[in-house]
Amino acid sequence: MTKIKIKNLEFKNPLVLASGTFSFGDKFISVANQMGGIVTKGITLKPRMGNPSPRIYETASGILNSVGLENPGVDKFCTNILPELKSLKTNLIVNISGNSPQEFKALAQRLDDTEIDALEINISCPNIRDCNKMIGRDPKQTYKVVRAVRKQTKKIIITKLTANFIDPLITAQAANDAGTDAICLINTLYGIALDTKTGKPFLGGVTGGLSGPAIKPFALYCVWYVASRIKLPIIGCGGIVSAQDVKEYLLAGSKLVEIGSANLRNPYAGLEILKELNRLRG
Amino acid sequence: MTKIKIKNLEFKNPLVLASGTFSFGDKFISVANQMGGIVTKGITLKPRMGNPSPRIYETASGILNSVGLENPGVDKFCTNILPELKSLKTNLIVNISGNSPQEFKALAQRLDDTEIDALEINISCPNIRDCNKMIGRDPKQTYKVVRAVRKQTKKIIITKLTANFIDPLITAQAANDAGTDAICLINTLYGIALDTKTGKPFLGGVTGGLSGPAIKPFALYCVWYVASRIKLPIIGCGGIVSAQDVKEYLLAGSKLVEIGSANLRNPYAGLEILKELNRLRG
Amino acid sequence: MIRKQAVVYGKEEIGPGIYSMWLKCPQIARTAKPGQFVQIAVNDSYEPFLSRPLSIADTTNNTIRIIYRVIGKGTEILKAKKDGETLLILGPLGKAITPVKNKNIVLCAGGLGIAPLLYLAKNLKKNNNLILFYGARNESELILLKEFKPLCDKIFLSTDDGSKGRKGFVTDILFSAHDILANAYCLYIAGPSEMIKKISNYKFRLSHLKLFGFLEERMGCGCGICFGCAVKKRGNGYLRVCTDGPVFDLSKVAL
Amino acid sequence: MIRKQAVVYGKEEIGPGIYSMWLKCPQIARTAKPGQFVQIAVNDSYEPFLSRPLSIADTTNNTIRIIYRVIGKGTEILKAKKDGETLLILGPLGKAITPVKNKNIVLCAGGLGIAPLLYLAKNLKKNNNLILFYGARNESELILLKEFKPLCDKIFLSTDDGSKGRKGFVTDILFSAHDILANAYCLYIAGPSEMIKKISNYKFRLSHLKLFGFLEERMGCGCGICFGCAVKKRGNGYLRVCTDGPVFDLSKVAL
Ligand SMILES: Cc1cc2nc3c(=O)[nH]c(=O)nc-3n(C[C@H](O)[C@H](O)[C@H](O)COP(=O)(O)OP(=O)(O)OC[C@H]3O[C@@H](n4cnc5c(N)ncnc54)[C@H](O)[C@@H]3O)c2cc1C
Ligand SMILES: Cc1cc2nc3c(=O)[nH]c(=O)nc-3n(C[C@H](O)[C@H](O)[C@H](O)COP(=O)(O)OP(=O)(O)OC[C@H]3O[C@@H](n4cnc5c(N)ncnc54)[C@H](O)[C@@H]3O)c2cc1C
Ligand SMILES: Cc1cc2nc3c(=O)[nH]c(=O)nc-3n(C[C@H](O)[C@H](O)[C@H](O)COP(=O)(O)O)c2cc1C
Ligand SMILES: Cc1cc2nc3c(=O)[nH]c(=O)nc-3n(C[C@H](O)[C@H](O)[C@H](O)COP(=O)(O)O)c2cc1C
Ligand code: FES
Ligand code: FES
Repeated sequence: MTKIKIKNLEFKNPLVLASGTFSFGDKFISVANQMGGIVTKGITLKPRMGNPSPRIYETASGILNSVGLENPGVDKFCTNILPELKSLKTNLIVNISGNSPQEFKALAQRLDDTEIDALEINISCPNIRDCNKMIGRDPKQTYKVVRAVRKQTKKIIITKLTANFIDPLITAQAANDAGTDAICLINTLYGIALDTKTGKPFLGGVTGGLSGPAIKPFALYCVWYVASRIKLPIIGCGGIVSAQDVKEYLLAGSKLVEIGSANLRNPYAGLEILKELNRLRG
Repeated sequence: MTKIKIKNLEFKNPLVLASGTFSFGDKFISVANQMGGIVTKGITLKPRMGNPSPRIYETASGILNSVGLENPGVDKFCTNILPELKSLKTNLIVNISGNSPQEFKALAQRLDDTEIDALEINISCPNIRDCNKMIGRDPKQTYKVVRAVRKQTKKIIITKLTANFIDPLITAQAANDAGTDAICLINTLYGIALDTKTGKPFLGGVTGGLSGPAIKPFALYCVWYVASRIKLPIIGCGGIVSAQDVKEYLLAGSKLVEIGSANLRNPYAGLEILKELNRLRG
Repeated sequence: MIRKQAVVYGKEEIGPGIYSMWLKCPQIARTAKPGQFVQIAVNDSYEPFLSRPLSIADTTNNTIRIIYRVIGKGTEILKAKKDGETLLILGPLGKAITPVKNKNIVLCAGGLGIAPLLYLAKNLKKNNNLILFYGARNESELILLKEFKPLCDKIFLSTDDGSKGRKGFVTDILFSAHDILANAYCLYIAGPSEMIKKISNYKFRLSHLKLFGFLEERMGCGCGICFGCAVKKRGNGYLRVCTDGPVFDLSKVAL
Repeated sequence: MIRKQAVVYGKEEIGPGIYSMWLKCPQIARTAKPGQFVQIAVNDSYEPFLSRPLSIADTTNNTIRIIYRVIGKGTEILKAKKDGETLLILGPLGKAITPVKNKNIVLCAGGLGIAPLLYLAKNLKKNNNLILFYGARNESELILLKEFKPLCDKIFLSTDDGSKGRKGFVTDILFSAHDILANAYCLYIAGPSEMIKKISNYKFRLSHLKLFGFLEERMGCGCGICFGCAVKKRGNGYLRVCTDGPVFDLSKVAL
């Protein structure tokens, strides 16, 4: 295998475990250690309780989740969780979420002198109250957020984009202009499920994010479409469950891939996909 | 059942067969006759051959198609096909596709003195050469097209919107301002499949449109999101395969629904869903 | 915790639409404890996508037993499994119940809640006195009675239709058994969430009585990595059913 | 055309990973003609979503026979079907082959292409003379030979590995049989698209010889409503494999 790098950060293989689907990297460490990298659950400035139950709803070849960024906040993350992650033998990428450039700046600042390997700017979480306020749907806001983080840190920055109701090429360009080192495409799609018995939304968070094999053809399209139009390392994400899927994403132009929902079905999915990928490559 | 109407056009039930998935209404007539309506395959001003094979690729709980609007053109449609449809006992909705307001205007003109019941303006087909030229991704173009058709015809106008890379509420508003009588949400999502053996796109048309149960949670979200923000009859579409799905769409705020891919799996799907819907309603 | 291919055997229908089966999987069987569960990937395809959580209803040295009601896609597929076929299972999952000694312990089951209580009862039997309150829709759904007979000092039954035991809900017979509860050390409750909630919110006026509930919630991973299975803490925040539970001290959660 | 639940029976593995099964479905069996196919919904769930096209390889009064190679999700599920289980099938689909009389007819099969030719051969046998050219990967994949013996005047075989018949491709033995072709009225070709293409583009220098190919294409509906199964016309535009074919006069299509 040729070396995979984003700037000076090397990945031992193209597989990264996606945010929100592998805790903070503190569980199944033997799996995490063999991956190219692991992205933590989204961290916010203040602690967040997350949404009420139910948070998971199964759909055709996919899942809706409305976890809602449950996390202890950046301070507790740094003091309680990060020390546990010291022994991780893989790239540790911290996924950060906020409502404004200021919040993102503060998050980056707090994490700057920790030993993490990269930041993933999450401006694409669909589990926010007003879907129209998603930063990743606004190229100007996207620019501002990435710029604020870029000014604050020398760490690798990955900007995680949405393809909900916005052309991701436009926000990719904004993130590029603001100095991101890579982009991740895509976060979950908007989704909802209604309970036909009660007439009400099924999920505690009302709407949710759609992920899993169901979204793969669309997510792959986004990667293929953006990759052919912009020079920026892309981390493909969406519906990967097999080594074949990984190969498709690499063909589409992504440098790395993130594996999300597959971990929910099977926490060893990353390992199994890696083994199969190595086998296919002979 | 209470009467379902769009303006003065009555539908005997909320089920409509979606464009491109039931030929021109000339096949399985006994099925079509029991539906609330049937939408023809997309018609263009000039004949179109469509895309090379393969045109269909199966994905997880869904399909990608790159049929590419194969049709004989509006003239042949009017002279050769329409006469055959005279005896249809359901609402006949003609799906029209074009590249400019002028083309749509000409299509509407040509169809204006035929006995069809409604026009569905398709500005959302993903099978066009440059995905960024899709009219339905531009609210101004959307306005112009709908306006052009509105000026030309007194027939019911349904505008079929996309949720690819655009907030469909914005285009719904544009279509509303231009005088559409209803909107249909959603057309297929962008998608691609790559052949890992050859490294090339699998579909003859390179990219395709993603449909089927896989997209239902997203399509339902679009209906729910737009329905709560605009007063305009909505026809929900995307991944409907069961009466439960229909109920969810009606709960989300759609007045009618269109059944698409389900017809490919089973040309009697519309009938079976209708029976089940009647049973559930007791 | 481990993920292994397990071989199905001894599948039988033990009630209407209710199945029991054994899964041969020594590594999981040997470490399993009462209160724990497994996640079962019902098929190799990705539809349904998620694994299904099912309680460990019993174990032998090499095998675990599961008991399930067929309600949807996943359990339909399980029902179709034949002896000798395999299933991928992840487990044991969740916290083990801490064993106690020389106590009077009350078990209260509604419907399929009886399944996890079987394994618990077998475990507690040796060193404690057990009393079971058990309700189901009707007589045919009162499963596992023969197995509970030798384990319990007393068994009180109820059915919704009165076909066996007292007519009504199991909560009716439980709440009217004040003397038994007054002498009990704790109460293990498993069944529909409405039932657990009702008992949790009931004013027993017995401050010593500990209430433990087997909670169910829609799960993503079943193993603590997705934060999908939230149950509200008393006070603020959430606990995870899959790693903080599924058995909870009900004074700690807000149902 | 009709869509009905058909009962599976007589399933057997007739080659490595190649299965034959009968589907009891009188309405379809009675109207089926050579050249036609059925669409099979392999399961009730929606994954895989589409029905699978399979040729009608034979019929009796009440049943149709299908022969398939296990290659993916759909055929894996078919392989797991047991006698007595049911499948929803739509058919008969496609155009029937027009029967002829008193002709020398050559059949040319590659691999599983032999399946639809069986039904055709049985039909043409009475009134015509049949000669079969048949190639497969190796001897064990040369299926149905016993059934073809009584139907054909001559059978020429080839295998890729030479384990039976001539070593090489079936096109090699076909193209070297100029005398047979010179006396033949037409050639029916079924097999991999590359093979059909090769034969279609071959300069036979026999202007009288009609070539008919059994074409396969990815299908959506199988019944003419989705325009998914395009094959290029000679000249401009497309034909539909499912309603204009699947058997085409190869002078009409551009492969
Ligand atoms: C810790 C735990 C232990 C359980 N133990 C048992 C047991 O021993 N016996 C038994 O019969 N059932 C048990 N259940 C419930 C069991 O998980 C569901 O009945 C089963 O998943 C239904 O799957 P399905 O595909 O047939 O139903 P579907 O309705 O098709 O399932 C759709 C989705 O909802 C989930 N789901 C459905 N019902 C429940 C439920 N009650 N709780 C949580 N998720 C649900 C499924 O896992 C799946 O993700 C337990 C649940 C939990 C959380
Ligand atoms: C008119 C017609 C007649 C056929 N007759 C036979 C037959 O008698 N015996 C036989 O073994 N096969 C036959 N085939 C091919 C057969 O349809 C495929 O082998 C089968 O659909 C594979 O399904 P799968 O789910 O196992 O494979 P997968 O690869 O998982 O299928 C994925 C998708 O591709 C389609 N597909 C895969 N291979 C083909 C193919 N060669 N042609 C068209 N679509 C394909 C499937 O239908 C499905 O939609 C025929 C195809 C056509 C079009
Ligand atoms: C349960 C769950 C929680 C998630 N939480 C986050 C999160 O905190 N931050 C984030 O950027 N993405 C989050 N995601 C999105 C995933 O990282 C990933 O982008 C998405 O699920 C698509 O990939 P997949 O189809 O492989 O799951 C979450 C996804 C799931 C299923
Ligand atoms: C094979 C195929 C062809 C289609 N052709 C058209 C078309 O000509 N015009 C159009 O507006 N939509 C077309 N569509 C989109 C459908 O009408 C429908 O909007 C979409 O498939 C989503 O619904 P579904 O998930 O129920 O299929 C086509 C869809 C498919 C699968
Ligand atoms: S189900 Fe994933 S954390 Fe509990
Ligand atoms: S497969 Fe749908 S038209 Fe042929």
